[in-house]
Amino acid sequence: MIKIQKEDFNVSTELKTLTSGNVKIGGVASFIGLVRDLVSPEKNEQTLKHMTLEHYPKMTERKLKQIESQAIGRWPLEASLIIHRYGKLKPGDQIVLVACASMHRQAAFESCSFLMDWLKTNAPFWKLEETAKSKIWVEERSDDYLAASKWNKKSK
Amino acid sequence: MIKIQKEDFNVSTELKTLTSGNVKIGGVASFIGLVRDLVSPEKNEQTLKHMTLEHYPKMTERKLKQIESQAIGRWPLEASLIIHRYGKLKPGDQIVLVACASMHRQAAFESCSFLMDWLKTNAPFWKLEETAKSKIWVEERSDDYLAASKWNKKSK
Amino acid sequence: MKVLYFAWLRERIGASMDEFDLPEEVRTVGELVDYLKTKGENYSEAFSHKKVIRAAVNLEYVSFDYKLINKDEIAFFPPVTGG
Amino acid sequence: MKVLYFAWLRERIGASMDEFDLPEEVRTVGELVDYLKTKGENYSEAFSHKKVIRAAVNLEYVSFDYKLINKDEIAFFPPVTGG
Repeated sequence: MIKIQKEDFNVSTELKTLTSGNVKIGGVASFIGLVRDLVSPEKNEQTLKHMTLEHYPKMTERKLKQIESQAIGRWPLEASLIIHRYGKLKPGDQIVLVACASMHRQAAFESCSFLMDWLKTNAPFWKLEETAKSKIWVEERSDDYLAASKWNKKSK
Repeated sequence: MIKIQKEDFNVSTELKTLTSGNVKIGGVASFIGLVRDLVSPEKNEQTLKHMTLEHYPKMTERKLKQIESQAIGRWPLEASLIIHRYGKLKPGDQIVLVACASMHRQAAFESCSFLMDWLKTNAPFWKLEETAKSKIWVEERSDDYLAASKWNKKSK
Repeated sequence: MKVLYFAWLRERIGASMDEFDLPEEVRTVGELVDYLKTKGENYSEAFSHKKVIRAAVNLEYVSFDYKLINKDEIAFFPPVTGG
Repeated sequence: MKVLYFAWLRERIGASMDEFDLPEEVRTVGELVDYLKTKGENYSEAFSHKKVIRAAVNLEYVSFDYKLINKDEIAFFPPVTGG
């Protein structure tokens, strides 16, 4: 299931809904992305006031559905969920939840990691970080592209 | 943090507590283990009535603390949590929660997967599955030992 | 055709969308960029570094040699940073 | 010394713990198993398949050649199935 929303989400509620009624599920791997308080945290530069997530609504929905289908085709999943927020967020706020439920924990972990790597490099979102001094559009990270590329190799 | 308890847990509450006040955390990877309704699910044998988890309390606490320290030494974690329940559980009930928070999502995923593999093969718990017809002590799975062994190779 | 702009491209251009008929001389996404750069300083500045600009046509990522037709919806944006 | 039993070992023996002084002829965990098997049919049956039995001394896993002293706490159990 795909949810693209402005509102915050409750992880327990979302995961309970995801797994309820399916007692074949042995485990749920999930990842929650949070807004960090530092712009360029490696350099300890400035404290973030807030972050604004802009996106391309029609394309986001389409791309997220595509990638979820791909994960479902690739791993034996019983259920999956991607929630991605947009709009104005504060440090510590939840941005994204990816959850994958399976009989097998390895499948759950791998597919969850795959979806996160994919979101970082392919979901049409853009992050504007605002500090007291500046507004900066977050740039792509080469690490993220490296992480995403490893799934192509594996699929051969 | 280690919690060994009879009571159920609320994932949202636990994760919020884990990450609150630390806005360096960029992400939290977690895994929730659930009671499946089938004994030997591969063979679709019988429906589980309930499962009883027995453990060796002093040793469980000691071993879980050791492995958490090992994960903290091996990955750049900002926070970590292992909750493992014991006692009588029904199908669909939560058994275990492992959560790892880090600036880097790869570290969070890997350490969480490492801790789960370790729990499966080294935490002194034993599961008794009861169906309408029988009581069966769950046997070790060779897959779990294989999964756990890969972390030794990597650490060299 | 509809042309959409996101993130700092939208800011530099000062608009989130343009709507016009596909000009005759424009066959590809790359040629559309060249055409847009003639529309004013805001456009020429926004598109000055082609390498850091990504494009999508009808909600799918495309390269700059992708062939356009008049009913396409084209979007231009910097590299995405989701998750 | 304290000897603890878990899971089906506990069930087959019919007790979760024994407490006694380390017998003179017992030096290792393996020898303790042999000694326990002489304590009755429940013990000899419980310990009949040594290969599927794991041991811990003072809360750490040990092999059957581990040397015991009188103040040790020894636990016997089947392979663990946590998580």
